[in-house]
Amino acid sequence: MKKLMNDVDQIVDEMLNGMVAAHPQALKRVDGTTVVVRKDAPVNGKVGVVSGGGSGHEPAHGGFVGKGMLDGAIAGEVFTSPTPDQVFEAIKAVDGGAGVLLVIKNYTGDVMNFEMAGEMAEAEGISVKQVVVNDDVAVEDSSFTSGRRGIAGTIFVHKIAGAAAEDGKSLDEVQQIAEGVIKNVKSMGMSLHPCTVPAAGKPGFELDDNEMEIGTGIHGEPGTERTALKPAKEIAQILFDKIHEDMKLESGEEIAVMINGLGATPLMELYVMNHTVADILKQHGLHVTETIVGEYMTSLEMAGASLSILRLDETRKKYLAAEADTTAFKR
Amino acid sequence: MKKLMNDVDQIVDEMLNGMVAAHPQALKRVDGTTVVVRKDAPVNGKVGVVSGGGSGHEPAHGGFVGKGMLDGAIAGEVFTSPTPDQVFEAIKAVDGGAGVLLVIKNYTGDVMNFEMAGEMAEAEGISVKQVVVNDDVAVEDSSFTSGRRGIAGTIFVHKIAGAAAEDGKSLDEVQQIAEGVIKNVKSMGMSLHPCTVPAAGKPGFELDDNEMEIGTGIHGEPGTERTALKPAKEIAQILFDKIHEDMKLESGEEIAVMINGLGATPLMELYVMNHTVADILKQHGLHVTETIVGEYMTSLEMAGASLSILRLDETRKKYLAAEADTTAFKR
Amino acid sequence: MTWTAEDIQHWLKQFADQIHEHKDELTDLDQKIGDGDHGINMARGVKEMNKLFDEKTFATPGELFKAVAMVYIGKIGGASGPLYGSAMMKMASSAGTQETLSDKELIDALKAGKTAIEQRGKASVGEKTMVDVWVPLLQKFDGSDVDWNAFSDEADELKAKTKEMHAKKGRAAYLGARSVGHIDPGSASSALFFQTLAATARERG
Amino acid sequence: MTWTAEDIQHWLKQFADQIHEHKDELTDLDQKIGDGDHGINMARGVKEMNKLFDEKTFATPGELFKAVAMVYIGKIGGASGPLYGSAMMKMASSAGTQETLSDKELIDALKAGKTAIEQRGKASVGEKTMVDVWVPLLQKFDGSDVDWNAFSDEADELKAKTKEMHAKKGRAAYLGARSVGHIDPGSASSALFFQTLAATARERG
Ligand SMILES: Nc1ncnc2c1ncn2[C@@H]1O[C@H](COP(=O)(O)OP(=O)(O)O)[C@@H](O)[C@H]1O
Ligand SMILES: Nc1ncnc2c1ncn2[C@@H]1O[C@H](COP(=O)(O)OP(=O)(O)O)[C@@H](O)[C@H]1O
Ligand SMILES: [Mg+2]
Ligand SMILES: [Mg+2]
Ligand SMILES: [Mg+2]
Ligand SMILES: [Mg+2]
Repeated sequence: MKKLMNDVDQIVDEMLNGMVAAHPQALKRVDGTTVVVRKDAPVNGKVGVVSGGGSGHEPAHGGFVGKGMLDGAIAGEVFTSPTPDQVFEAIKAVDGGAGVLLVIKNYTGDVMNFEMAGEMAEAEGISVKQVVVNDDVAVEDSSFTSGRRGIAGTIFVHKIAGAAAEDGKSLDEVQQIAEGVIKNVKSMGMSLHPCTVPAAGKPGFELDDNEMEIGTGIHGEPGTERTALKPAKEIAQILFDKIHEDMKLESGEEIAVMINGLGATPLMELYVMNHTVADILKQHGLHVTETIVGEYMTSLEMAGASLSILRLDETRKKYLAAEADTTAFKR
Repeated sequence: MKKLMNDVDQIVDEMLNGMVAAHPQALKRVDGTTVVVRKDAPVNGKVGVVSGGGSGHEPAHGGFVGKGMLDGAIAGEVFTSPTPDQVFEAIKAVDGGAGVLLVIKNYTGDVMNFEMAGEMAEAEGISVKQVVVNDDVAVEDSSFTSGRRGIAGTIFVHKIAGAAAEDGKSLDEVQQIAEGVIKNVKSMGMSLHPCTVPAAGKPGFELDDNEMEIGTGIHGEPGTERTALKPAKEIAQILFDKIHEDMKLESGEEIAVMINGLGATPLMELYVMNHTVADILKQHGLHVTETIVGEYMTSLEMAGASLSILRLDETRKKYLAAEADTTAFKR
Repeated sequence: MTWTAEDIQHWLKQFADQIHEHKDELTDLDQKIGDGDHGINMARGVKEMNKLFDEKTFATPGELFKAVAMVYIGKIGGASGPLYGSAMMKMASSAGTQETLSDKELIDALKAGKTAIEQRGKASVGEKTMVDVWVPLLQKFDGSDVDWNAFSDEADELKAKTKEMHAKKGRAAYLGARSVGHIDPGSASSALFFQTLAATARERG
Repeated sequence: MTWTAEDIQHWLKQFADQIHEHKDELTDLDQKIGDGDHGINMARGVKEMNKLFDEKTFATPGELFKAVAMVYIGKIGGASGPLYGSAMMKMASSAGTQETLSDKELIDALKAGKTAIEQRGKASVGEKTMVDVWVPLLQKFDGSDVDWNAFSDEADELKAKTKEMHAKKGRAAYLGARSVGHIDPGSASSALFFQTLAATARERG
């Protein structure tokens, strides 16, 4: 395992220190926690928007803390949901009296831990609502399972819910807008190289030089299928087809697109992917209002990418374009 | 070789298409070239700032094209300086009548090709000045050699020269300010994993699991020294010491810092590095006015990082903080 | 036997030892069908529990369970933290303020814990989660006259049975059919939980 | 011999063949002490040159050199593009409008090219660049009664000599002492340039 790190056990703490040291005007840590909040938190009278999850997804989630996006982010151990007490600390730190929305990615651990935190906060008289993001179409959507994972599409939820909160919407309204994003965003990922959880010390799986995984999540896990390495065109088509099958996009619709790198993918490759994706979208007569290309929801040093498509309406379009001033996402 | 790509020979062209497709409001390609310019180029009466080099350094250089930074960027083949005709096209496309500054990284190829382009432009009556960035202290500074390489410190030149040009400074003034940055910025890099030039198909060198390269450039080349893998603290100290030896930083000085990832380094690790670097800088009594952490000047999918330190004065401080609206760098 | 807080502490210390011993194995299992952190998570939790035991002594099993619950909830994280934590919390309620527990009362507490896991995790038997150890095991042994050897063997068998299951809950569910052929990591740690309990009973009973 | 534009084209086509044949080898050399693109760069340039030859015929060597210079400058990129390109450009000036060149006149043109390389690259002999082939080779052979076998052997030896040099110019200089022990890639392509020239002379002379 080759990483720029010191002590495995301190990696999350040192990362958070390094983040706050780099952006002292924008961010602060809540003492004794793994919570990062806006420097001006809590913002009086504004709905607080909080997200988080295991570490290893940087810039998610601390990178999206700032005006117009998240008020606070909780970092768990690498790929491990943060505990309820930490989430509770974040809720308390950002509550400006208008309640707090929790944006949870749909993993059993995250859902349970955030829910328990919400219960703690409600017990102290803070209004808390939650939304659970489940954009990953690689996973079967079934009422018999815990359902689909939350992956890169979550960034759209942060952006749009955050802008709605900044715009003075009420907790119920922000929740409803966030739900609207969740219903209309789908993603799918693939990987070329696995990653190594620092404390585990070895990669989560092995791939041959001519293999790739399709339907990969963001926790270094294998995908839903292993196939031969294919050109970007074919990969983009596989990802798009699966998303399209679910969303049934229609010619003339307005969408936003994200090509997200998983942590070790050069921007050159992400732009090549976008070139290919843009072609496919054009063929389908889709109007792309906004394209986001970069590493936003990563999986340590995994190589690969995900495609996310968000169907727009006036509200989502407006809040997606609204100002955001965070360290990893600026509009 | 595992990359998200289609045809090796088309990789630069497809990347540029994907970049412009993602940011149609901000960027445009000059037809039939590998040049990307601001959508509103040429800006009348403003000094044009142009940079570029081989591809594979993304977001450099196209990602820094926009208000307050570069007016145009030329992309060569991967790790290969662009040819004079391409540079000339960029100069013509951004010249708004006030002349054009070329920001060249100090590589024999880049210097020769940009110089030839400058000669072509002067022959057509366009005033062209150039600056050559040579911030890499890993390489000996000697009048008997072609001198030091230009690496991540170049971003500071783009930012500050771009802001000065936006502020209405003359070509001579912008050049002088850029020279001031160059004299006061030093960098040093290291790598954990090599990278593969697409057309070459195999990595530039091999490293064992317990080895790293110190003094690596940004072209996938080996560093100046191979050592055993060390903790982030020791790596940061090595990089800092070498820079300090050259710059002779004094307690109380104001500096800006960049922790730059080489392409496949997770942001988590860059923040851990920054945590460690911030400690060292504090010990030396240095005032860090601005810290930039992320992947700005990369080397395909190389893993590793570089540290850059810029000594500030009032001019540099002002222009570093000034507005910039590019796809990869916003202020 | 009659379980004092000290007996229970002895059991949970053995559980901690076993977690540490099998840490890599649990993580390996989780790398196969999850995200490769289960051994790491559990080890973090029991390490913190051991610290607690070094600092504090407990008058009743209930008090002990509650303190351990807080440590598990606050330190393990992931899915297993809230599950083991909620189980311990409900075990504390079930144990109440009694100074000792009979085998039957301890098994009743574990049954309350089992219900907590089912409620938190919303998983049923056959979905390849720790529920596949907890539920059938505590169905089979109702606490009157427990054969601890059989108890221990059953826990082991139930764990082994998860290997052929197709996961429907937890991260392994994302793998679909590819989850078949690997033991569920949470079931493996749960087997250690029950086996160290049985060992303590045999040793001290 | 007397060199027509067609003879020169024949030479440069052979050069192109050799570049293609040694493409990976040149790139490997550049991976060792540079950035691993020299074979790729040269191959791109000579491929474009061959296209030019397919489309156009040239009346004079000077006209041909000039067209090739433009292709090299516009297609090779990196350090080698401007160097080979500038050399060809100066060879064109030296050849002027003459319909044919004697051996002496061709060697004079190459000397002009050599000077262009020295001026553009600002490198001297011993700094581990293509200058280490061009300069001593064209010093030794002044064009009167050239022994083309010796010419070819000398180019090869000069290339080989760069192996032990400590680079002072070009990318290899960044490696310092680590550059010793590897042949300079630009010297290797230059050796092919001169060896195909010699081969053409032997074949047609
Ligand atoms: N819904 C659920 N109900 C019961 N147990 C579950 C559920 N989801 C996961 N588990 C258990 O948790 C274990 C994984 O724990 P761990 O790896 O620590 O957390 P995470 O899955 O969040 O990484 C699984 O092996 C499984 O036994
Ligand atoms: N200053 C120089 N003068 C002469 N030749 C040089 C100089 N710098 C580099 N070269 C030659 O160019 C070769 C490298 O060419 P190439 O790999 O195509 O370009 P780059 O170094 O830009 O990647 C070197 O092997 C060397 O022979
Ligand atoms: Mg986990
Ligand atoms: Mg090159
Ligand atoms: Mg796990
Ligand atoms: Mg080269």
